[in-house]
Amino acid sequence: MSFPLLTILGGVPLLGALLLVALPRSRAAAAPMVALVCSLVTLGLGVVVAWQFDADAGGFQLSEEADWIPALGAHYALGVDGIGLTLVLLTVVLTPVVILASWRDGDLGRWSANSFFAWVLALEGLAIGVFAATDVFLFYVLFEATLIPIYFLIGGFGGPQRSYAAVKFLLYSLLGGLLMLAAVVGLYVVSADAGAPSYLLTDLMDVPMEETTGRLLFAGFFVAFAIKAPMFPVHTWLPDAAASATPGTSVLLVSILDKIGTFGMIRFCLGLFPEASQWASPVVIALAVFSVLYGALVAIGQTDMRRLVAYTSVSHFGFIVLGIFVFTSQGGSGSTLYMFNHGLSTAALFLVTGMLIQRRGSAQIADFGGVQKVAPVLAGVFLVAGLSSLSLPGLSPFVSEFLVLAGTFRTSVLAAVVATLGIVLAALYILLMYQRTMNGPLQASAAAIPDLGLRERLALAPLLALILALGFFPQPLLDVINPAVGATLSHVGVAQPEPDVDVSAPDEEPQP
Amino acid sequence: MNPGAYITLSALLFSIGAVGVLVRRNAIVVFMSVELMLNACNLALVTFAKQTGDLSGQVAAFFVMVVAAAEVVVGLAIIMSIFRTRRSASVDDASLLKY
Amino acid sequence: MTGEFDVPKVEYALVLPLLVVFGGALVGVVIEAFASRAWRYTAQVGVTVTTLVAALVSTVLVGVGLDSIGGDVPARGELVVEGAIVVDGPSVFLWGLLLVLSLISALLFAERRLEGGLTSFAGQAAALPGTDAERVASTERIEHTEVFPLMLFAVGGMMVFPAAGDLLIMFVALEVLSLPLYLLCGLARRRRLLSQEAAMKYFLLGAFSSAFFLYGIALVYGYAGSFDLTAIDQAVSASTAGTPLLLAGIALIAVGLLFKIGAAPFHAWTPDVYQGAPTAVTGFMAACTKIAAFGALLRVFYVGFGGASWDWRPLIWVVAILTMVVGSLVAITQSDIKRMLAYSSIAHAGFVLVGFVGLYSGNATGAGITSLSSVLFYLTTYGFSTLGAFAVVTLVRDAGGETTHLSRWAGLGRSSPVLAGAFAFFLLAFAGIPLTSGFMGKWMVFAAAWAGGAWVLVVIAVLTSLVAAFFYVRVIVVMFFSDPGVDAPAVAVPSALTAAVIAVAVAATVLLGVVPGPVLDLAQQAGAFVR
Amino acid sequence: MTPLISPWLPAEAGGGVPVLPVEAAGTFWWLWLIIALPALGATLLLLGGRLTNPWGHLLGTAMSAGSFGVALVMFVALLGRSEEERQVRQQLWTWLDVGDYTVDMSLLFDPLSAVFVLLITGVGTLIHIYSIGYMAHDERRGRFFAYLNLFVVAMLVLVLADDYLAVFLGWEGVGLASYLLIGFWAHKQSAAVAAKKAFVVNRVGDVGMSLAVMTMVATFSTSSFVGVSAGMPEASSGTSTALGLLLLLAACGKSAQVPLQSWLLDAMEGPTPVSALIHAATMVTAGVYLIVRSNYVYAETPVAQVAVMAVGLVTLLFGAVIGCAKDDIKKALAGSTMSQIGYMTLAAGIGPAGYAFAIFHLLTHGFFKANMFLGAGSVMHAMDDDVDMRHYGALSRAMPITFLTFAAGYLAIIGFPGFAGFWSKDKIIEAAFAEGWVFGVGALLGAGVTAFYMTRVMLMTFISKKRWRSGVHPHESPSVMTVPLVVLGALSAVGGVLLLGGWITGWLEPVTGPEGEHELFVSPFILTSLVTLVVLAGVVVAWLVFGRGELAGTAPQRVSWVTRAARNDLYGDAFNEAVFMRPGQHLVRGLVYLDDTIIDGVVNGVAALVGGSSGQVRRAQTGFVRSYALTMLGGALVAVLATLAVTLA
Repeated sequence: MSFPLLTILGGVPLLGALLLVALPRSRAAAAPMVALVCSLVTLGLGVVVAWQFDADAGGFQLSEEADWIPALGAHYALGVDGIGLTLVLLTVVLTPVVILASWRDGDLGRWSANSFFAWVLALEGLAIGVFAATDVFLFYVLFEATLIPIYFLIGGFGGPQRSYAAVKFLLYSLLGGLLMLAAVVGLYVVSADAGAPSYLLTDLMDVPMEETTGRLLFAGFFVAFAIKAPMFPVHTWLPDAAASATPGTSVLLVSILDKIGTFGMIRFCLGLFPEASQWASPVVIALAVFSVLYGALVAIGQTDMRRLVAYTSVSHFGFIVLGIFVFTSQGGSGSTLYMFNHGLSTAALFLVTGMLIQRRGSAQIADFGGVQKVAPVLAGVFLVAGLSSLSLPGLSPFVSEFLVLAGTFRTSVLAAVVATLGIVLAALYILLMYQRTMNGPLQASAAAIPDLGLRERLALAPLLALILALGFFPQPLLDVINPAVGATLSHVGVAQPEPDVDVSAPDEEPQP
Repeated sequence: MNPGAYITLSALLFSIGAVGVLVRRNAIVVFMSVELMLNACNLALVTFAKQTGDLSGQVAAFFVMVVAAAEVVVGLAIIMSIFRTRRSASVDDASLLKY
Repeated sequence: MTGEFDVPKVEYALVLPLLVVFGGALVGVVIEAFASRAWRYTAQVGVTVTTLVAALVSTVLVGVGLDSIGGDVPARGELVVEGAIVVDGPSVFLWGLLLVLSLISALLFAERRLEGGLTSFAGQAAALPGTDAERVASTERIEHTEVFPLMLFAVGGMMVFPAAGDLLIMFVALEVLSLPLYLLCGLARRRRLLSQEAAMKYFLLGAFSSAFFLYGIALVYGYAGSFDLTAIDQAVSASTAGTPLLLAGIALIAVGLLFKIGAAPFHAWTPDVYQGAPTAVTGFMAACTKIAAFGALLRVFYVGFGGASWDWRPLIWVVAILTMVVGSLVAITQSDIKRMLAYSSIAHAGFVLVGFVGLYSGNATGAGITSLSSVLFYLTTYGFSTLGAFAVVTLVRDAGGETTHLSRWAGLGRSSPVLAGAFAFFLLAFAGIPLTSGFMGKWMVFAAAWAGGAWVLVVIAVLTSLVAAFFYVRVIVVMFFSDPGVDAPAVAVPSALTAAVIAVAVAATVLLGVVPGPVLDLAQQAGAFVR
Repeated sequence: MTPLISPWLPAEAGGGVPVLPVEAAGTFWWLWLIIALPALGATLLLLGGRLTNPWGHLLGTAMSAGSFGVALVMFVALLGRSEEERQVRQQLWTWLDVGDYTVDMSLLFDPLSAVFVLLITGVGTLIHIYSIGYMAHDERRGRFFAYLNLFVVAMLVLVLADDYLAVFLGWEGVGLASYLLIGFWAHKQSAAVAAKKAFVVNRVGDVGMSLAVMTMVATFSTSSFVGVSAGMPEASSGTSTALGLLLLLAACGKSAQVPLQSWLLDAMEGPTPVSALIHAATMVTAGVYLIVRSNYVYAETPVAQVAVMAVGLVTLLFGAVIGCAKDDIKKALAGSTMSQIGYMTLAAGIGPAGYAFAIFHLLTHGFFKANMFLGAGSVMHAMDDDVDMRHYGALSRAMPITFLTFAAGYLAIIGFPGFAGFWSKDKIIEAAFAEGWVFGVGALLGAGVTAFYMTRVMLMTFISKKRWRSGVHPHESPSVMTVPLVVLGALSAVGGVLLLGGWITGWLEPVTGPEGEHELFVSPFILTSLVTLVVLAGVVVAWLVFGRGELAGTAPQRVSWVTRAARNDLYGDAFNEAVFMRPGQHLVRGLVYLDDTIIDGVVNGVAALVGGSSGQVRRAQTGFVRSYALTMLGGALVAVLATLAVTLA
């Protein structure tokens, strides 16, 4: 086995979490710094991983594999393809940002700051593991294990409704998780019937499966991922969670953890059940399109900023799921890129609204007004974050959203047309919120709001820089994503639709 | 001969015992009903042993008797202690633990 | 009759663990009779621990020396004592498990620090609550050290129960394990009334169920003409259709066994008894009785009635569903921790039944799990977590002893994070969250059930796990997310005994959750039952 | 005889001009600099924040002027090339490459984009200069110039991109800049609302643009001008028509054409230089650019062409009517803008015969309308930011330069012979008549109405008796503001030279194809005379109504329904509100209710149900041992009977 880079990548934050637990409470003031350093080291390792990754080679790279529970066919197997790498990078980029932005959030909770940051780091480590797991059993274990940190982060450090929100989140996730457990168990049976049981993705992809069995198992996986993502109609945990959690927690939840849902759809639903995925795609596409419009419309009607942002995510996840299930290279790559971009833009939006809310002590949109006059930088960041959420060209989400829509258009014109209406609604929900909070006459209650401090600017700057940079130069990431998506699609076995008119650009000679 | 009658009797005794457990309030009587059920079993065992000519059924009856005796010891001890505390042998009085 | 006398063949080496345990129990009785009061506690604890350790060692030796006899699923072991006892892989595994858990329970029994230097058992069970006699017993520091030999007898019964090769021995073992437990239930130092009530309920219902069990035995005997499981198996397999005699017998035997494992609708005693009994005893019962009863259930139904599985599977299906649903559902609204754990144990019984009913004997290559190994593994995980959870319950106390009302546990996560963390961890294990043993256990039984064709049952089990998760989570919320009340209970500092119990339980829960391989291998190697 | 509306002529389909660029080299290597300079300005100014206030305006102006300089050099270089080599493409980097779809970030400098670049940077620079004076007292002047530069960048991307997706980047970029600038004084609620409205309505148009690009991707696997223009002839007629209509929808949003016109009037909340640059001269003409650029699409779809013409015709009348009733000088001009762009759209819809004139009118309109907006700004500056023309009057004396330059613009827009607008509008009307009676008469009528309302503005502002509010002391603006006015006034007067020798049509031929012949029922001279007569009539009527006698200081309330409708923007907002907003709000409210009560309610309901049944089931645990025994006995009985029944049945 080669150097276990991925294990170390996931292990560093977990060790950091242990370190923080061991840190005496009297030294709690040092906790954020310890956490930040740890997450930055992880970021550095993440860069090394990206650097080691060969975009042209395709397949799983940096693989590690060891038997874990032979009787179950479970392995400790890690490896990243382009899709996994993208999400690993998202995780390692966002965690330092969250730590920096949540510098004092740990003090507000029920427990010491140590535990807040320990949970954050634990979550990072587990999330990396989830995205790098190439064994279904390992994936499932880590998938479920991520619930615990986030549960305590919501329940321990959130707003007044936190207990309710935490329990709702957990039970909702467990519902999905347990259904998936049933499907994972079923996979074992399928695999054991075919010979020696194995949970390795590569082994499972080749296991023959009856049609009905495949569809049943697909349903188990899909429901879990749909809840995680979240899609209509199993989304209602998200607004409650987002409204009760601290901004940093919301970022971890929506930007990273929820991606497991859509990541899982590509990796497992498409990867393990190609036939069932095709079979289910009309329904899934319909649901996804409905999610897009529904999330956006309900977002427009929200009065609480955090709930609003949560509903926008429902809409965005609709796009992501849509792109996955149209089985075109544009759709698939667009969705994967969308996961990354949505992570950035929603993170920025959650953090900046969080900073705003913390300054005023209220999340109600009506309690603000004219803030841009007293806090122009905050307003500017808010605007950019918002614009990225409404997929303004030039900001990173646009590229992915367009690719998803273009990919959809090739297989389902109707779905694409309806989903495209979402961009008008996106403009409405973002700009209405911006107008009511930032513009208009300055409200007396908002007059004392200070502008962003240095730490907050430092936390947000990398996000905005990435959003802007990837808006114009998404290709490096796409180069990583394309081969993995291509491999997945060819596994599903759907041919890319040919263009009606073949236009070979005169300067492009066909490759011999 | 037809063992049916014995088996029927045994079933009848068993049922009487079971009903006794349900309808009687006094713990001692309830316990006696249980003993009646055990004896019904004994009757069945012996009958079957006789029918198949296998001795082990009859041996089993002795085992059951011994076990029943042991049960009596333990049972009476428990019932006695609860009777002393509550001044009542009614099983319905001991109903603090519920729901 | 030639008058020749066949000396029954007794393989002493193979039944050594049983002999050690019963011998130890007898020694305990002798000590109780002759040793002075000052030394009794020390002597009893010493004898008990020594006995259990010795039995464990001999079990290991027996296990290592088992001969393989082959078969579809390789089985190891043999029938001993003229077929009365079966020393095979599953038996030895269960013995080992029972002995380890009993050893841990013994430590809980021996805990004296929490009650100011006395055990948590009544000083004088015969003394009336609230009378002078009780006060005298208390001031004179009188203890019922009989609990130790009682416990050893119960352990002995539990060991024989799943290893019995014949129904009569099984019945005797059932009584040997039950009678001491009836007594132990009534011996609580605090809340005597509840304790006595628990003992009485347990006793009456236990005797009642024994009667069913026995009548079932009688009917099966009538059908097969033998108590011997092997003979019964032959009789059952030989006939093409079940007869009323056999079917009624099977049903009644099932009732008796399902009563012991606390399956609905024969579970009614469980919450009351678990709540009223001394917590150490509750832990012991919850862990060990259930294991022994499941062992017996497996043996009777797999070995004896395996040929009639199509007749009894529907029954077990329904019972499994009912058990999971009732256990999970009713636990939601419980406000007493012990009672809640009792209902949780009912739900767990249901999950084990799911694995049991799969009747899966492995795939063609023999590489995967079987129903038997999955149930054995589940029982292992469940035993440790349960003991650990009850051990934690003994530590949360106020002036009146243990405070088991849920509302009093509010804010425990802040005042004693380690203890609350451990408890939360056990709860997560019960809920089946990955990286805990509970998850692995659930996975195994579900896999066995699905492989056996019972995927519908798996889906139902999964949904009831969600309901079950709700009340575990609720306790975590109370402990961690609520503010402590004004009269928050103190968490007593335990002696090394209870601390060790909790530590071992946590360690087992982690290890079985992360690296279940070794234990799973043991369960796998147990192979099939020897017929 | 020309038909009422020319029939859709499939036979005429085809004839689109493929885009065949050559690689940029030599001078053209510096093409990127045109965009880079203002981009640098915008970046520095945005990042610098308040630090840039002392010198921000200078930097911004310099960057814009530098860009104009580079553009001029490029233009000259392009002039020096042969017609076949006048399409120059500079590849910058690959934006995205997924599967069979690749989008390059590259620039296409051809005759069409060249004139646009000159217009944008040229007029843009003038307006930058003007703004130095206009915004002198604003504490956020640095920010204003940042936004202006940002706008210039986006607009340049829009016209220089060689791929529809990249056009879309500029397309939404100008939308953003427009949003920021309309809402520049966001502390005013009306400005904030207007900005949002502009963006959202534009987004509706953007849906069309998005779908158009998707259609291209699906049809051609590319969205570059080169690829699409090459593939169009082979595309099915359905695809062509869909593309044409979708692009038209996009154009309607950006160019404030009916039915997406409602935002433009509100957009006048922005500072006046913004109105001049964005909402008169450049951004709002992007729709016309898009249609002309996509000539190869419309060449395949007569249906869409007719739709374009219809939109143009309706809008030109719509805007003109609105312009007649507005007392707010900027809104009157905005209505006029709408109307003039209607002319351009009409011309663009005509096809090769009209493209060049659409662009020609676009350019002259850029001059004279920017001129008039800036003039209006100058007036407002003098009148303490009062925009109500009923408070003006007799300003010609007080502000002679403003008056004279404004007058040049006025003469140009009404089509006074010799002035820029005369040439361009006349050509459009001519082409419209060739296309069909309805279009010709409509365009002619529009010219008359234009003359009416512009004369009205002229009279109310500069000529009639003064109706100033107390404390207002009008004065001429500083030279930093008047110099741009003079330049633009001059261009308004002489802009027509572009037509000299048919230069503009020849120049655009590589893009739009040859002008093509059209038949007229009368000689062009007679038609021109007719137009002039109609214009004269408009002027006279206006004079009769507003030139004599007193004007009320406030708008009279007892007016005809026509006037009332025009004052209410012909009920465009009311329509939107009734058809989209209200139902939309109800829908949103309904969905929120649904989400809270039903969707989430089901979840909570299930939880409550489970909890409730738990409470019920636990009642079975009565605490009485005999009831437990009963349960057991019952269970045992059922077990026995069921086993027997199942097996023996």
